[in-house]
Order: sequence, then C-alpha cells, then structure tokens
Amino acid sequence: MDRFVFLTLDGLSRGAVYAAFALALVLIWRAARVVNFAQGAMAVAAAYVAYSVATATGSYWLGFVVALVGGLLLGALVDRAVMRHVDHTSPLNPVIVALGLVLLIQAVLGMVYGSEFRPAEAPFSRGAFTVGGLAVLSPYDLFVFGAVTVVVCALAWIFARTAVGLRMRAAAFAPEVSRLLGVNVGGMLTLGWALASGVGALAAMLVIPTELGLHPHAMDLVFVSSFTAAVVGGLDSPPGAVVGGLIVGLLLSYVSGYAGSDLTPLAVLVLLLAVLLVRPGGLFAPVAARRV
Amino acid sequence: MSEGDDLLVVREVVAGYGAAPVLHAVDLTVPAGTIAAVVGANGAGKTTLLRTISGVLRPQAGRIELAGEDLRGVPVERLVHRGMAHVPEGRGVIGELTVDENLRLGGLWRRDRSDAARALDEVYQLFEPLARRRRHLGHQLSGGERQMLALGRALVGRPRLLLLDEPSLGLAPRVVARIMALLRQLRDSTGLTVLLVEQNVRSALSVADQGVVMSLGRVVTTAPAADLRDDVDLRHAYLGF
Amino acid sequence: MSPMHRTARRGLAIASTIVLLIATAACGDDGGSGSSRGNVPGVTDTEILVGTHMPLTGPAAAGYSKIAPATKAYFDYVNANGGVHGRKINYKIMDDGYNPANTQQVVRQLVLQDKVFAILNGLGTPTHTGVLDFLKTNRVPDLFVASGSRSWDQPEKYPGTFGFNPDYTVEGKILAQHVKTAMPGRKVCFLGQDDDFGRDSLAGVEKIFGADGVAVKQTYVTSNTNVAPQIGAFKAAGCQVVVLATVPGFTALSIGTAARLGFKPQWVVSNVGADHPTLSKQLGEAAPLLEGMIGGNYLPMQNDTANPWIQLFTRINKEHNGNAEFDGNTVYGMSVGYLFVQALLAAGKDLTREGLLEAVGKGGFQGPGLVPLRFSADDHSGYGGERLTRVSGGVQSYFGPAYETDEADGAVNEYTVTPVQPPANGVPTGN
Amino acid sequence: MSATSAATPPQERTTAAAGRPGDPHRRGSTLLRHLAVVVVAGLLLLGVSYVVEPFRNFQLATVAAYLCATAGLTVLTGLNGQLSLGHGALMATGAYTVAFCQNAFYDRGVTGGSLLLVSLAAAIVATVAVGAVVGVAAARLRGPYLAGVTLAVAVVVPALTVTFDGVFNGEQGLSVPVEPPPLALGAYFPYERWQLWIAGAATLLTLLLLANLVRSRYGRTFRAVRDDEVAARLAGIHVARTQVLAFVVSAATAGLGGALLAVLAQSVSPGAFGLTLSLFLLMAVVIGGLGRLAGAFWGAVLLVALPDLSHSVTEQLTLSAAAAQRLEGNLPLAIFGITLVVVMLVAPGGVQGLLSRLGRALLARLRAGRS
Repeated sequence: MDRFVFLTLDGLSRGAVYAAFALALVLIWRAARVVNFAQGAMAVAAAYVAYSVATATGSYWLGFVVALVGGLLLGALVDRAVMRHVDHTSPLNPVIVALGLVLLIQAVLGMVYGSEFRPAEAPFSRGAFTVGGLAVLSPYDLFVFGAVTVVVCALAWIFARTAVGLRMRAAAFAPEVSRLLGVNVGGMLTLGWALASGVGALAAMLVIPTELGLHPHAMDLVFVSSFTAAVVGGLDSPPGAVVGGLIVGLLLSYVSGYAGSDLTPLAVLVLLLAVLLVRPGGLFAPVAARRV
Repeated sequence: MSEGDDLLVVREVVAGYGAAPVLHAVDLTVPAGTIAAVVGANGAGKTTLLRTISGVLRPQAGRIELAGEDLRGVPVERLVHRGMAHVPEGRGVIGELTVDENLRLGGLWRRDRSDAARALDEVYQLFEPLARRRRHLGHQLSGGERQMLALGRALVGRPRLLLLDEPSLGLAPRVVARIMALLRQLRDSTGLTVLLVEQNVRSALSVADQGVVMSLGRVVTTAPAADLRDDVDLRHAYLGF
Repeated sequence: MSPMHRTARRGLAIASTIVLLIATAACGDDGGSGSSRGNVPGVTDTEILVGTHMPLTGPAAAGYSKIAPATKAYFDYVNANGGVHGRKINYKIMDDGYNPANTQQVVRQLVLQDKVFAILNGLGTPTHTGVLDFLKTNRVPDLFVASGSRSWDQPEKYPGTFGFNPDYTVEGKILAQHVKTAMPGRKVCFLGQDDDFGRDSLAGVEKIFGADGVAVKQTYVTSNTNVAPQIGAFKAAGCQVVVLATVPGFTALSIGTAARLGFKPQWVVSNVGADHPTLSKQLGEAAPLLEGMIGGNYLPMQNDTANPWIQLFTRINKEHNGNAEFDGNTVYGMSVGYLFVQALLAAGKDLTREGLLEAVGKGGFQGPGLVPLRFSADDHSGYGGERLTRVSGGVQSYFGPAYETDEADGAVNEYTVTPVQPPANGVPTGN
Repeated sequence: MSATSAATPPQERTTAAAGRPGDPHRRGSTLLRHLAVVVVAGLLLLGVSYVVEPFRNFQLATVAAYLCATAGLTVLTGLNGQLSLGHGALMATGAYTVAFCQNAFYDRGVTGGSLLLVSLAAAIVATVAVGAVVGVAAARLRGPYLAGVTLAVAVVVPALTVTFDGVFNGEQGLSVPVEPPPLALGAYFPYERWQLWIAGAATLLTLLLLANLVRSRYGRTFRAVRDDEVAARLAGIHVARTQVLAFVVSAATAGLGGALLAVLAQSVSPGAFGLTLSLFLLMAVVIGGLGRLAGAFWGAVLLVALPDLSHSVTEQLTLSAAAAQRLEGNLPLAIFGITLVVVMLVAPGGVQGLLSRLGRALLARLRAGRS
C-alpha cells in the first residue's frame, strides 16, 4: 500500500509537468492546426536563457521570469518569421518545418552552450516531507502542482471569460468569419503561439531540475510523453491534455515501479492504441467530430 | 456622380480567384438608408462581389468607396470599424461557440462598451428565440436560428452598411418572410443600408428599393426593384421566371 | 504531355543524376592513397594517420566529446617534440552521435577513403560492436576501444581488437569485494543500466556475493529519466549499500532522487559514472550529496596536482587543447594517447599494421595507470583492475591499495607495484 | 507546379490521374518504359561500381538501402496521404529478421549464396505482418493521432530489443554473417562492390514494382483517398482497405531497406533505428520531393551524405580548438535545419520539384531554339 501511494504521488508530480507541456501542444493545435514538434527545443532554448540570466544575476526568479517572457517572444517569432509563411495545404509541411526548427535550435544551443549537462537549479527543496515513515511530496513538487494549476486556471479563465480569449477561439474555429467580425486573426494566431510557447517554457523550467540537467536535448523525452498525453486526451481539448498528462505520468510510474522500467515505452504504446482504437479522436474528443 | 448620400460606391471593379477574373468592371451604387438586392443566376458573381466589397477578396482593378472613403488597403478586420458588416453565405455562425459568445463577438471591436452591451440586449429583444438559447452551442441551432444569430451578430456592431449573402438559403418561406420584413423595419427605424444577394428573386425584390441584375460577372441592369419585378422581358432573360 | 516528352524528361533527370553521382564520387577522392609509402595505409615517412569515432553531438556527447580532443592534444604535443620515429601523428576524429548507423559510415570513410593506419579508442559498445567485423576483414588495427565491454577481448575471433577500460565484471568484483570486507553484513542492492554494462557489472558483484547476496536488483533505461520507482524500492527494502552501474547522468539522478526520498545509503559507483567534477556539475547545489560516495578508477585523479602525470597533462592541456576544462575525460584521453605512442614506438621504425598488433600483444606497457594493462597474445582486455576512490570534503581521492582481478572466478588481489613516473619530456621512449 | 506535388490543388490532380486511362496498350508501354529505365539504371550502376572506389561503392549501397525505405514512405505519405513517423521501426523489423535468419543458417552450418535471398524475403514477410497490424490501426486514425501512434511505434520497437535482450541482445545488437562475394568474381573482388550489387539489384527491383504500382489502378485509388476520402468512398473505393494496402506496401519496402542496411553493416543494433531515423526518413522524402520516387532518391542521398557533410563542413573552417569542438557536428545540423525550413518555405516540391522545373525550362529553351 505504501508503495502504491508513493508511486501515485510520484506519477502525479511527473504527470503535472506532462500536462502543462501537453497543454502547450493543444494550444497551438487549436490555434493553428499544427502539431508543434519544435515545442521541446523552443522550451529548452528558453530554459537556457533562464540559466544564463540566473548565473549572471544570481537570481533564480529573475531567470524564471525571463524564461517565460523569452518563451512568449520565441513563440511569436517562430509564428511571424516561419510558420506563417508555410504552405498549410498539406498538414505535413508545418510538421517538417517544425522538425527543421528542432535541428536548428538544438544545433545552435549546442554551439553556444556546448553539449555538457548544466545543473538546473530548483527554487525549493526537493527533499520530501515524511508522513508516517512514508516520503510524500517535496516543497518543489507542491510548487510544480501550484504552478501548473495556476497556468491551467489562468488559461481556462482567459479563454472562457475574456474578450481576447473569445477572439482567439473564434479565430481558431472560423478565421474568415472572425476577420469579418473585426478580429485580427493573424494577431490572435501569433498570440496563440506566444502563449503556448510560454507555457512550454514554464513546463521546461519545472521539469528540467528533476531530470538529467540542462542540455539541448533535455526535452526530447518529455516531448514524446507529452505528445502522447495530448493525443490520449484529444488534441482539441485543454482539459483532455491535463487529464492525459496525469494518466501518462501515473502509467509510467506504476509500470516502472511494478513491472520494470524497460517496459515503460511498451506501456505507452498500449495506452495509445487502447485509447485511440476506442476513441480515434482521444478521450475528450467531442462525440460528433466536426468535419473540416 | 457620387453624391453625398451614396453610402457604397463600386467602380469598375475587376476581381476573381485565379488568372481569369469573375467580376468584369462592375459598377454599383447604394444610397444610404436603402436596400439594394443583387440578383442573378448561379455563377453570376454575386457572392464574389460581396467578398470583394468586404475585402476578403482583393480587387485586381477598380475602386470601392464607403461613405466617400476609398477602401483600398484597409484590412478586412478594420472594415467593421468603418461601419460595414458582412454576413457570409452559409451564415458563418461559429458552431463551437455559444449563442452568447457569437453575439458578443460582433461587438468586441467597439470602444463604446456600454453601447455594445445595449446593442446586445436589443438583439436579444429582436430575436427572442436566441435569448432562450443563449448558452447553446452554435451547431445546436436550427437553420432559422442560425440566420437570426448571424444577422443579430452583425447588428451588434451597429453597422451602417449590411452585406447579406443568401439569407434565405435553406429556410422555410415563413422564416424568409420574417427576415425580409425585419430588414425593412431596420431600414426604416435605424437608417440601415443593406446590400442583399439573393437567389430567391421574388422575396428579395419584394423588400428591396433597388434591384441590380448580374450575369456572368457583369451588372446588366440597375433599376428600382418594383420596375424589375414587373419587367417580364428582363425576368425571362436573366432571372428565369 | 506526350509520352515521348515525358520519357525525354525522365531520361534527362536520370542522366543528370548519374553525372552528379560520378562527380561527387570523383570529388571525394582526395588522393589519400597517393601519398602512402609502400603498402602500409596511412603511414608515410612523415605522418601516421589514425582515426576514431566519437559522439560529439546528441545526448550521449556530454563528457565523452572531450576525450578525443584530449588525445589529439597529446599527439600534438608529441608532434611538437619530434613525433614518433620522425613521423607526426594525425588524429582524425569523426562524429557518430552514438548512432551505430553513423559509426558504420564514418569508420568506413576512415578506413576505405582516408586510409587510416588504425582506429584508436572508438567509443561505445553498441557503436563499436557494429564495425568489429568490418575492421577485421580489412585488417585494420582496432586499438584501445573506449568501453568496458568484454567483447573486445576475443583474440581468436578479433585478433586486431584491444580494449582499454577495465571490463565491467572486473570492476564489479572489486567494488563488491570492498563492500564485503569494509561493510560486512550490510544489505547490498544494485541498480544497473539495462544493457551489457549493467549486466556484466552485476555479474561481477554476484561473483563476490553469490546470486542471492544482492537483495534488490533494479535496472533503468536511458529513455526514462524517472528513477524514483527504483530508488523507492531500495528504500522500502531497507538497502544499506547501493552499487550503481550507471552513466554519470543517472548516478546524479539516483543520488538526487534518493536524497529527495530521505534515503541515504552508501553509494558504490562504477568508474563510468563516478567522475566527481561531472557529477557535482550536474547536481549543482546538491553536490554535497556526493559526500562519502565510493567509486573506482585506474588513472591518476585529475585533482591530484602533486601527481607528475597530472602536471604533465595539465601543461599539455594548456598548450595544445585551448586550456579546455580539465577533468577525468581529459586524463583518460591523454592516457590513451600516451599508450598509443608507446605502442607505436614498440612497433619500431618500420611501421606495419602487423608489427603494431604484435607489439601491443607483447604487452609490458607502463604509463599513468595504477593497475596493470593485461595485453598478451591471448588477452586483449585493457586495464585489469581498479583502485577505490572516496569523496571526502568535496574532494575525490584514492584510498587503500589498488586491486587486480580477472573477469572469471579468480580472487581479487592487491596490486602493489608503484606507478611509474612520466618521462622527463613527457614523450615515452622505446622500451 | 507538377501534378503530384503536395501543394497542387485537387482539381489538377484529378485531371492528371484521369489523363492516364486504363487502356491496356498504354499500360503495357508504361511497364516497358519502366523496365527500360531500370535496365539502363542497372547497367549504369554496374559501370559506376567499377569506376568509383570502395567507400563510394559502400555509400551508394547505403543510398540504395535507404532508397527502398524512402520510396515506400513517399508512396505512403505523398500518394496516400498517411503520415508515418515510425518507418525506422519497420526498418528495424526487417533488419532483425535478416539477422535472425542469417544466424540461424550459419548456426546450422547451412551456406550458399542464395540463402541471403531467403533471408531478405523473410524480412519482407515479417515487416508486412507488422505493417499490416500498424496499418489496420492507422486506417482508423487521422492526422496528428496517426502521427502519435506511429511516433510511439518508432520509440517502442527499438526499446523492445532491450526489454527482450535474451533474444535481441539489447543495445549491443546482433551480428549478421554474410557470405563473401562468389569466387567466380575473382579473389580480389572488392567486398563493397559486391554489396552495391546486392543492394542496387534489390532496390531497382523494388523501384520497378513501386513505379508500376503508382501508375496502376491501385496508385489511382491511393491518390483518390488522399485527395478526398468522402469522394473516394462515393466512387466505390474501400478507403480503409486502400489505406492498409498502402501501409503494407510501404512497410514491405521499409523492411527490405532495413534488411539491406543490416546486410551492409553486417550487424544490427537498436541505436541505428531510433526515433531520429524515423524523423530523418520523413524529412528526407520531403526535401527530396514528396510523392515522387525520384525525390525519394534525393532523400536517400541526403541521409547518407549528412554524417559525411558533418565533418567536411567544419574542416573547411579554421577555428580554435574550443570553437571547433563546439561547431563540429552542430554546424551541419544547423545548416540542415535551415535548409529544411527554407526548402519548405520556398520550394515545397523539394529537390525533385526544382529539378523537374529546371529540366522543363531547359527543354522549352531547346525546343524554342530549334523551331
């Protein structure tokens, strides 16, 4: 029983990060109908900027803020400079461009920072509280949960309650009609990219201290897990991304805890197939799928 | 030629999708506070004309003026600020948004928030079925409700000029009649100018002040709607009844 | 579009393709063969061309990417001091990104196109395994492979291949022997990488403790960076000593995760993942967790500034390696270079591939290593033992004697021969 | 703008497809023309194998092996519209099958030149089986969901070799014993030339079959499904069956490609067939020109040239040791990344699109000069 509680809490704290990162993927998918394979590399770039700032100033939080802002700007830049000019008639084109960006960003990071792992600082202690002899969550885990919850709530609020959120949703669903109603669709698209990339940067800032450290490829594996999470949840659904992230986090934890770490990739594939064969649009897909 | 009270002036406009233009030098004038109906057979270029006026399609030549101002280079999304509203064919209701959100979207661009709110209330009064279905998603509405929603959403922006593309498409005659009556009522009460594109020539001409007959991308006749209704030759030649 | 026209167009496309191909092929021929003297590839009167494959990019590049440049720096130093028998060593480093498919390509390029004399210190078990047969067929000396796999020690099957690192089983035995004698009765657990590294290491540990002597055995895969489930299992079982056969990233992760869970066993870590500078850099502020960690090594410690070898290597690093960060990988790379120069000297002035292999097979090399190199006609493994290190006060240093053993059931013995001093000018002389 | 490029509007595609009626006379000539092209290419390759040095022979053989896989992928993705991020895993299936077969033969002391053919055939069969399973799942999925599943396949299949390391020998992989060239060719016949002959022959045969498939009724149904599933269904095409068929065909070629790679390398290990390979295959076919077999060729060339490029680029620059260490490896990747982005922005038809545009311009110029 102790082991189960332990694995559950561990899986949830992982899953929270996957959820945030999956949310970033969903944001861009909803806004631009692009699966942003460059999300991981972009987020790592933001984390490197945070690292530079934090080392230069000695302030983790300054670096944290700069990473989020940097993520926002990078997202806007990628949209304005690259993605906007991609021919979207074939869904493959943006995917390939994103893969090209991955190569480019990782290579540039490798050239600037070298391929060594850099230590990623955690702003709170990672030592777990002990309750009844059982190590539960650490202050850092609580920070991760808190940050992810804040982001999820903030995004939900922006999209559901604010004018700009309404504009963004309208622009994503019906670009031409939205333009006729005075919505700056191009601007909303850029904003969507910026927001998603900012959330991605946050996820990277949260997850890298729990991983091997800062490295151009630091988010590769997180990307695979989070993409799985987003697909399981349904790419059109932000709540689906959150639930999917938690499911994937728990699955990975249980499988490596009870069955062996080498079975985790297989478990992920089984989960994907099981979910998608029953619901080809993910768990949270609308029942009557829209024909586009 | 363009007098002070001509709200919309279209001069020698050439537009289309590929190398071959759909519109060949179209001329059109709509005086303020009137309803103009553009009629013609399928493929005459009616929808293309509306899309060109609202800027979705860039004209290859010619000019379009709204209240004396040239619209060249004005982005589509700025046209609502100039007082133009375009209800596209197929009604353009955003199915993933609720009725309320669809309506709010129509007034989001406005600086005068309180008047936008007032306009919203007025639309709900005007289209009472919408008020009952505020929280429903767009794709859950019936055809008539969708048309009301699209029209109402345009009205939230308090436009001077309303471009309406096939408002009667797929609707029961009773609903069409209601919508046509409403347009006339709006013209009379608020001075709204309407440019209406219709296949349903009878009901369009019944409500319009002015009729514009298009064929193969050209305007063949512009005349008072009543005259057109009675001109048998013209009807036979272009309108098929 | 008439069929005639289409055929013509296709013909044009094919013709242009062929022309292009031949052009690339022709350009690629940079005349490497033209300069060789006699029949020995890669050797002229003034130069010896040697190649290697290393991960310089990708996730595996961390740390390892420093080895080959250090070796090259040592060769540059030797070249500046007159070279070997008047020949300068030209070391060609090829990036394979730790991808076996790329290794195939770059090693063939080195052998077939650049016509290198030998492949030196190719890095990685999965990568290098793939080119063993190719190197054998082409009779290319394959010296001092950078990995502790036992595959390099197959003199019958691969007569041209020699290892360098102590193999993982030897290491496992030595680490386990220390645990058995210095910490008797403790509950011993094991975490290993899910490949031959972890397997061979566990085999060594179990040779000392017996198959039931290891309480909990866990593995990890590099594609899953969460080791909390494994560490949690150790904690739940009450492990007191944990032997790690892990790469540096996963050593740091394991120690960090354990601290997080309030689990503080005695860590005993394979040489592969025990380099203190690498680990403390990765752990950042959590570096004090490494206090007390026991590891194994067989080369001088990079922080032992009193050691003459380290003084020599530091100087070379400054003069020929752009004063790059000096760590265990630098020492490793330069030690490989030193050993290779020794082998070249032993092979004599009339350098041939057979001569070189024969010279290496004779063994008897002494250099920076603390334990013997086991080269002989029927033993192609590298160093045959290790000495233990401990982190104390933030400094990793040796303690106790050096040990040697074999990968079979032989006993773990102390190795008492004192290491040699480097030659005065840092270049080995023929022995 | 050519008829098969991804960016072509649907009307043009359908007319292009309709422009090739199923008239048997024409069909026969198509087959003959393809056959002629293959024979010419084979003879040229034979000639080239004698002209160039062993390393280039090996590189060309590797190009041939990759070409099998990229050709199949371009048919699947370019002509049938199914995205696959998992073709590296299918190549691994073929490669491991060949390894098992060859080892089984050698362990039993069975030798002979034709055994390799048996092993290659077994590799194709095994991959067809795996491809059919994935393909059936894929036929239910669209767009990013399909990408998600194939991505998982790309990650999982190499990982299985570690999970079942008793069979696959983990990261270290298996060696693939291959017969030396027949003695009839002479004692000093370069091994790499022999490798090129094997790989070249297998690949040309594959290309011949694929080219005919593309021009056949099946090729037209592939395109119809890509362009508009609903319309295809209305036209009486069984959409799911067509998609599974396309997946199986491309799996078969990928399996053969992987098998050839294993034969060339005489070894197989999971690291060579990771997610990177799957992504690079996709990038290669897009850069080459999606949906064209000639584009698949350019893609394969690119895959082989990239590591080579990696070294020569940095060698051209004179840099300090520290800077060189950082640029080495990274600079070519950066260049490749930029190229990929720029190609997609300015020339979505890929290399082959550019070449055929160039070729057409040349022909037009020639004809203008003549008349």
